[in-house]
Amino acid sequence: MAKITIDNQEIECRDGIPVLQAALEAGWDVPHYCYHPGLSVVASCRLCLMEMQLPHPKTREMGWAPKLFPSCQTPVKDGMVVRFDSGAVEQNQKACMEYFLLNHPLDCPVCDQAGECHLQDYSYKFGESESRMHDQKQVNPKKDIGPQTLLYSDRCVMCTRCVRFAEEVSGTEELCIVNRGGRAEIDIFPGIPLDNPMQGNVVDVCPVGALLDKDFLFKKRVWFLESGDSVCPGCSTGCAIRVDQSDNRVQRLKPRYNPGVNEWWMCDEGRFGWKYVHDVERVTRPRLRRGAEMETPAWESLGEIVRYRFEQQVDRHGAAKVAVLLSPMMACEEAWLLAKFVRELAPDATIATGFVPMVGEERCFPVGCNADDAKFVIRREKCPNGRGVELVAEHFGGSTCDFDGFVTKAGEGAFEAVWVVGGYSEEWVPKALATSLAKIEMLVVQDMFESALTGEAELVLPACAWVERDGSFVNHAGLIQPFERAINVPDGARRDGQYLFGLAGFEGLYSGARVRALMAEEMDAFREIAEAPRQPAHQH
Amino acid sequence: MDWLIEQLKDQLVFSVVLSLVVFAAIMTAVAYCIYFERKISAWMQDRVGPNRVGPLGLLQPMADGAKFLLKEDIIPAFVDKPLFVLAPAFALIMGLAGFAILPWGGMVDLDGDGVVDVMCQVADPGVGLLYLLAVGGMAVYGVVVGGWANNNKFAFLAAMRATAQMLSYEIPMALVILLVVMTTGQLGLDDIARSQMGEGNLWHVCHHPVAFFIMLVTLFAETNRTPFDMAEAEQELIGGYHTEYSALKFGLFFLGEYAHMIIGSGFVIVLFLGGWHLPWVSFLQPEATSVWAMLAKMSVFATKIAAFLFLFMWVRWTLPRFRFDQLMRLSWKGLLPVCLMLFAYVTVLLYLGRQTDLMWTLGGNGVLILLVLIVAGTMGVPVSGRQGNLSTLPWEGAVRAR
Amino acid sequence: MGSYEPVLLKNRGVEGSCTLKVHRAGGGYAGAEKALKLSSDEVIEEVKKANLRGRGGAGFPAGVKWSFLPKDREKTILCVNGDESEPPTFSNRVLMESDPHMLIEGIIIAAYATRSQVAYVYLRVEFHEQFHILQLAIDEAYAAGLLGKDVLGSGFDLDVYVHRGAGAYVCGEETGLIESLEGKRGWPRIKPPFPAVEGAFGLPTVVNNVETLANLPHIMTRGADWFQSIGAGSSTGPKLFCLSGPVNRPGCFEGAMDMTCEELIYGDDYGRGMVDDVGVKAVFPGGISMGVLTGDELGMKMDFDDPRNFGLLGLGTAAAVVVDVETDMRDVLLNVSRFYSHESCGQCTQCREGTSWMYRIASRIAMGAGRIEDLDLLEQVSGRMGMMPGYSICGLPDGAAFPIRGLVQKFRTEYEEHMGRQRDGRAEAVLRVLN
Amino acid sequence: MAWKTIDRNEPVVDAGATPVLTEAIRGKIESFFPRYPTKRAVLLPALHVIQDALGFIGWQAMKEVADLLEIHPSAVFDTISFYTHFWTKPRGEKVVTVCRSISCELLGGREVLEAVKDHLGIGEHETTGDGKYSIAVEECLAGCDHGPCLLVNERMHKCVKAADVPALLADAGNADHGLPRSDLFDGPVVDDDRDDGVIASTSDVVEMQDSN
Amino acid sequence: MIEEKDIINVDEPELTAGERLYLPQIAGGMRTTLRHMFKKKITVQYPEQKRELRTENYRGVHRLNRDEQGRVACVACFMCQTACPAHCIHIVGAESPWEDREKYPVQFDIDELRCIYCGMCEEACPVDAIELTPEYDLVGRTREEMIFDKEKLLMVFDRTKETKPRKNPKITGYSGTGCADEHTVTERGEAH
Repeated sequence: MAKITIDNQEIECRDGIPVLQAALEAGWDVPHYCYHPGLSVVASCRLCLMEMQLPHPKTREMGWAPKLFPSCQTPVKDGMVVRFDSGAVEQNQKACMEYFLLNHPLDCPVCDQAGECHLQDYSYKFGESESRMHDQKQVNPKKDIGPQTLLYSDRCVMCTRCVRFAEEVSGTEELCIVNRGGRAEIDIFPGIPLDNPMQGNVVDVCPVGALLDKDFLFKKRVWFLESGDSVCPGCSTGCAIRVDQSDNRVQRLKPRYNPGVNEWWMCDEGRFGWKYVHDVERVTRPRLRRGAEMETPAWESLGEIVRYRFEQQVDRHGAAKVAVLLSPMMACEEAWLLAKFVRELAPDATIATGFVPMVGEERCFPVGCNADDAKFVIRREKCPNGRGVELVAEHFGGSTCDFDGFVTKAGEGAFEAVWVVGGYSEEWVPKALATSLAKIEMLVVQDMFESALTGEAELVLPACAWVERDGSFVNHAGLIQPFERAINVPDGARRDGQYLFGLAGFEGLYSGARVRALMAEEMDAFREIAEAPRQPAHQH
Repeated sequence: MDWLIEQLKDQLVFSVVLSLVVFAAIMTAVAYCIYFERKISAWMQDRVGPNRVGPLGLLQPMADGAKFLLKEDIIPAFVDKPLFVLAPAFALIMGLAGFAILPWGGMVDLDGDGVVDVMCQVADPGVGLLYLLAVGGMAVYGVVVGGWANNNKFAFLAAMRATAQMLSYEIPMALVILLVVMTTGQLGLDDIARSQMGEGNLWHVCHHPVAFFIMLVTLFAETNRTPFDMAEAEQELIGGYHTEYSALKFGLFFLGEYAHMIIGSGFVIVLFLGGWHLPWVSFLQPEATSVWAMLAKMSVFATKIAAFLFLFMWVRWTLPRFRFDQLMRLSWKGLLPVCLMLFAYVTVLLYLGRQTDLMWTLGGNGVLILLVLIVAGTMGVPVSGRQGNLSTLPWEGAVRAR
Repeated sequence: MGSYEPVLLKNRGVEGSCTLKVHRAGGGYAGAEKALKLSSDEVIEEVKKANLRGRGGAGFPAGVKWSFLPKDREKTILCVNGDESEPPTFSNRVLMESDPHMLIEGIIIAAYATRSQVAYVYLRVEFHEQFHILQLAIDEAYAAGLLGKDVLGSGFDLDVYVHRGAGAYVCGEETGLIESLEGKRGWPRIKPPFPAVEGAFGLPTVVNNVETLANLPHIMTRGADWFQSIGAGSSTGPKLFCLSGPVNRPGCFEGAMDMTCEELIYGDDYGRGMVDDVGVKAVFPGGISMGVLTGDELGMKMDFDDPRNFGLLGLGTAAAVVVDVETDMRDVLLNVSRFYSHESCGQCTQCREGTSWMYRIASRIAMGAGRIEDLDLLEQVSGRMGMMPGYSICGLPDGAAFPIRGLVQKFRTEYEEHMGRQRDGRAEAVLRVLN
Repeated sequence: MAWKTIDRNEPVVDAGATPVLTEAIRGKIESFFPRYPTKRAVLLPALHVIQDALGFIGWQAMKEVADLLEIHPSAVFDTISFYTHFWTKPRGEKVVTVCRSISCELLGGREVLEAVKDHLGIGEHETTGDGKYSIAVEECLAGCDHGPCLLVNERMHKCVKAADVPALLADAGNADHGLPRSDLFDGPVVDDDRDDGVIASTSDVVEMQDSN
Repeated sequence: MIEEKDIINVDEPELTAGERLYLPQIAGGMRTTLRHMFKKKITVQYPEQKRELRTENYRGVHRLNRDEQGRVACVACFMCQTACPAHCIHIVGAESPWEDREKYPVQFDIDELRCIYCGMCEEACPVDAIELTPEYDLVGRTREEMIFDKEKLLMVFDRTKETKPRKNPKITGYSGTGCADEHTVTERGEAH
């Protein structure tokens, strides 16, 4: 830990980080564009300049150096004294903001970045209200640079974060700078569009509205968005994300800083992979078979019905004929509640872990690097909580099996009462499972979409999308990460956690934290995470 | 025609016909009272008032009536249904009952034969005054029952207010009426009216101006008119006793109020302003008994009532409402002592037989007014208005001293 | 100083001066041979002793620069900065045209001193003829065993490659040059790390100007004391001065750094006065980047220190351009500002936006649509750029700021006069048309 | 999108087109590899070689040189656009580069440029219809002592007067500087059949440069 | 925070004996009302007679302005919706079908019943697309009728084209949509 003095205040900071980073972490609002903690330092925007004390060349006395230093480029050194509150620094900030806005079109009203734009914020905080340039602005062209991205060169401040991202993080290098001086622009080589699997991040790193996401283009002004801190369910990496919603509809996902997991990034697969949440085909109501008729039971009566029917089966066939299939799309809490419920009814019940979709190979970034040096990995395991449900199954012990084992056993007719949990965005049921489960007496299917199994089920329960639930996922490395609910469940549905909470014999409202506290009493793994602090909000 | 006159010579027939005519007239008058109420309020506020329905808005009452009839009549679920229905009817009936004894035109000689055939009065019980007091006292039940039946705390408060108010003002009123009765020795209304006519007789207002004024005040209170309309204070009671009423029932309350005003005016006119009499006009003397004289007398009486109604409206659109404590204070601390003093004085006059001696009566009134002014001026106790000498609060002195 | 005997340009005008034969005849490669017999540290010491200050503009002592190299380095790269883009400088051109082998000899000495096995001569693309001359000389040197394996039998290997630029002023900045050498856009790098530690291809790198290197053979042969004897103070050694503009004898002259600007223009050995004897209105005495002198300030000494007393950035390349009294200073302002806005690399905000803004203002002033507040604006904008106050990565914006600020400050009355003669509202009208 | 955007997704290089970099050019470029520690560093020399051979560097040439140097085509685009020397559209046989440095301008450089423009009837960075001449401007040609000066291809013409321009341009040998060239650096044989239409789609670059 | 020194005690005025009786005051009041009965009436017979607006900046029904080419001038920036304290504006933005513009409103609804006519929307509008006209006779038979959609708002503009609503004229140099049509703003800037 180094001790440095900023504006007469002594702070402690990690060794080796730039002064800018130290100041930002200590709560200073230092304007900056080109600096991004996840990218190399170029010190070209010259907005974060500071004053620094240096020894006088002759007398060796410490004194304020006559020039300014870029704080992003200057590493902290123990005993360093710097300041951001001096007139020279503020004047530079003012001048810089004027320069940035010289050719900026001021089309904030139609710019999607407005509201989360650093040009706006800094201009407001550090700039002047009027530009002294009376000559015509230079208007750079707008470019369509990829299937997901638009580049508004006229709004660009040439921080080159996007170029550096493409070089250093995704390693795909599609972006480049063309021309020089005041005519410099960001561009791509025509015909080689920006379409790498991580390209969405360039929109995030862009501090202004130059790079925009076509998926979110004109969808919503950002100040109407409300956010929930969540975890991406796309793969087992478990990227920390922010779900931005408005009017109860997901509008976009953004990565959250998560050191050691996804850092500042997320992949496009996860970023745009939420569309199924608003699919009209979703199962939104419980459905109960009563004789030949299907009916929609009231949520209040559900517990009684389920309990009664399961008990019936236990009486008839014995507890060993009961099984539950825990999906890796479930949160740990939900899996725990369900397993608890089933084991209470039938102590010999089998707890199986669900289908884990595997697609392709692990993809490491920057492209071409190996897994150890990777700055970001898209995992082949396309579910968020495979490890989590395994943990739960291990905890309950007894008769457990994996998905393949479950399919085999089901084929052998080992079960008569089964609770199957799906929750996948795509079709997942193997034919063999569908045929073998069609024969059994009691089948409860908790899934998001209709499948071969829901047709056979005695009771179909809606599984909610992860943005509608809260709980925690355990990623590939065993890191337990809680996620918040961002939107409400569809009309008619109820949160999985809520009805499982009731079934497991608890009263009141389900909340992930509450169940985690209960789990922590039994499971060591959850003891630490139970009171997990929120990730500190990090600057872009 | 003759046949008709023959029939009318029977007092009963005449009374029936008269009551029908009066009823019709009163109902129309009541409707137009509302019209004029709105007109006058408009004029006083530099507006023109209703002018859309018919020429000068003259058909407005019809429109209002139609509206009252056609609007949805809601009986809220929580009300006391029988009473709820009964209350407006009660209010109107009690309002109208008083008309039975108003002397409209004195004796009438229908066929011009010099023999008086009938009295132009529906009924003339010897104790007319008592009847009137009784009916007037009943009128408050419309309000009280309505407020109660509403089953609504604001309406109930209104009813309570009305009760207390009625109670407080009946006493001064009764005392004032007693003055007149003592002066004339009569209880029949026609008799009282006639006692103010003829040689040497003056209108009672000349003898008892203070009593007349008190009568006016109590009349306002009895009819629930501003500044005594505590029972229907919109600001405090969201309407008052008729909060839950709508359509025709609400209309009946309206009618009742105006009927009450008319009868009250007639009452005061009979008691103090000589009824249908005007001095120095020959055919408005009791001796003139022709049909034409009757009609003239009726017109004069109606005109006097109209003037009173105007007074009602004029006051309403001029004065603000009393606070309830002020209202009580006025009655109990102001009117009642004055009335009692008057009563005592008139008793003395009666003993001396000088009850119609202008000098004595007016002199007494003058002394009384002087007394009141002295009391009000020196003791600092207002009979109405603000409570002056509230005891100072402990901290108040400290603040003022600073 | 008529007695000055040229050293660097001694072969100028000599028939076949570009050939090895002529160079050898004048005592060529003796310096290299002498140096190769010493240890590299001894060479550095000698150069330090001579106090050879960089001729590229900044005047940083070459020996000191070499001693910054890490001691435990394995490979070093020597870059020869022949990207002479500063208008109106052409001394390197003259040097290479007249005696390319002197440069090669200097390269050998410098490479030996810095233990570089490879030297890249970064040559600006506009030097077409000079490129061929130099390349032929290098071929000749290779053939003569002066380059390549085992230079002059000393066991020291050296490859010299010419790397041609492609038309970018900023590549004359040492880190910009390195970037350009690596095949990238010539964006100057942030320092630290300094090139001496981590330069081209991640290796310790030394960048020296052509003229600096051309001095090395003479320091080696004649010694540091001889070098110190020319000129005075800290400005010693032979120096090439360029003179251009409407003077009677424009050209490149060699001399000591003890003359005044006036001498350069009017001296018989130098400029020999103005064409038609018109007056001097202004002089950019050290290349346009260093700033401007008025006609009254010609007493400035052409050495490393005196220019600062006249509000100049430094001696620069000692290339003077004379502006005569008949010239409209608005055109000068336009030309200067256009140069910098065209050549700004676009990395740092203040320079990228500031230079183009100044150009826009200057063009408007040149169109006769200036406003008084534009002058203040120019001063402010030029005051908000440059490496010295810390606003930029490289020194280019300093070079943009000094001449423009100098022009506005020193010739303000002239600009104001022009603006005073403008029709009222012309500035606004022009702006309206432009916008 | 109805509003004006430049569609950068459209390929400008036909995947199946015959390579514009001939074996000779490639060989020449590859001969530079030993000179530098990285292949990317060969980019500038390679571009010089290509421009010498082809006259300009089109999209296809950029892509091919990127493949040759194992870098992303965008890096080539980036570098080319930074330097003013490279032409990304066909240029004339002779490129007249006029100096506009302050020295030349003080001595009448602007008039010379105007004269060249008038005489050829084209503007800066344009090519005459017959493909004979192109005009370029440079900030400084380092011929300040002989200003105004201009280059015709590699030959420097000094002390040019506006009146001399027609005669100068009419002179067939105006591009010949008569210097021998080094074998080490000499460009490969110039492909005379330059207009084979392989690199025609450079309109984008034209547009881009115009907009600047 | 109210300080002790800020408190002023107001004593009740002393009443005279006559005032305590209230009668003179009542008489005075009666006189006043009576006098007014015969005064000239100030009523305006509204639908038949219309009074001149006494203020220039009366804020009535909204309108959506058209540009020179007759297209809706709004750029769907949602500033009005954001500024609206009554939440009565509802916009759906989309990519515009025109070249010089990126965004336009496919739907633009104002609930005139919910609106409080504060004029914040026109203050917020960067392109002067939404304005409050001086039209005040705004009636409708249904609530739906009073939710003005884009067409209706444009119709209001067509009807009131000639009148220029007066409002706070300070517009800083916003260049329209960031596209070519800047002169419109200049003109407007000068018009005020």
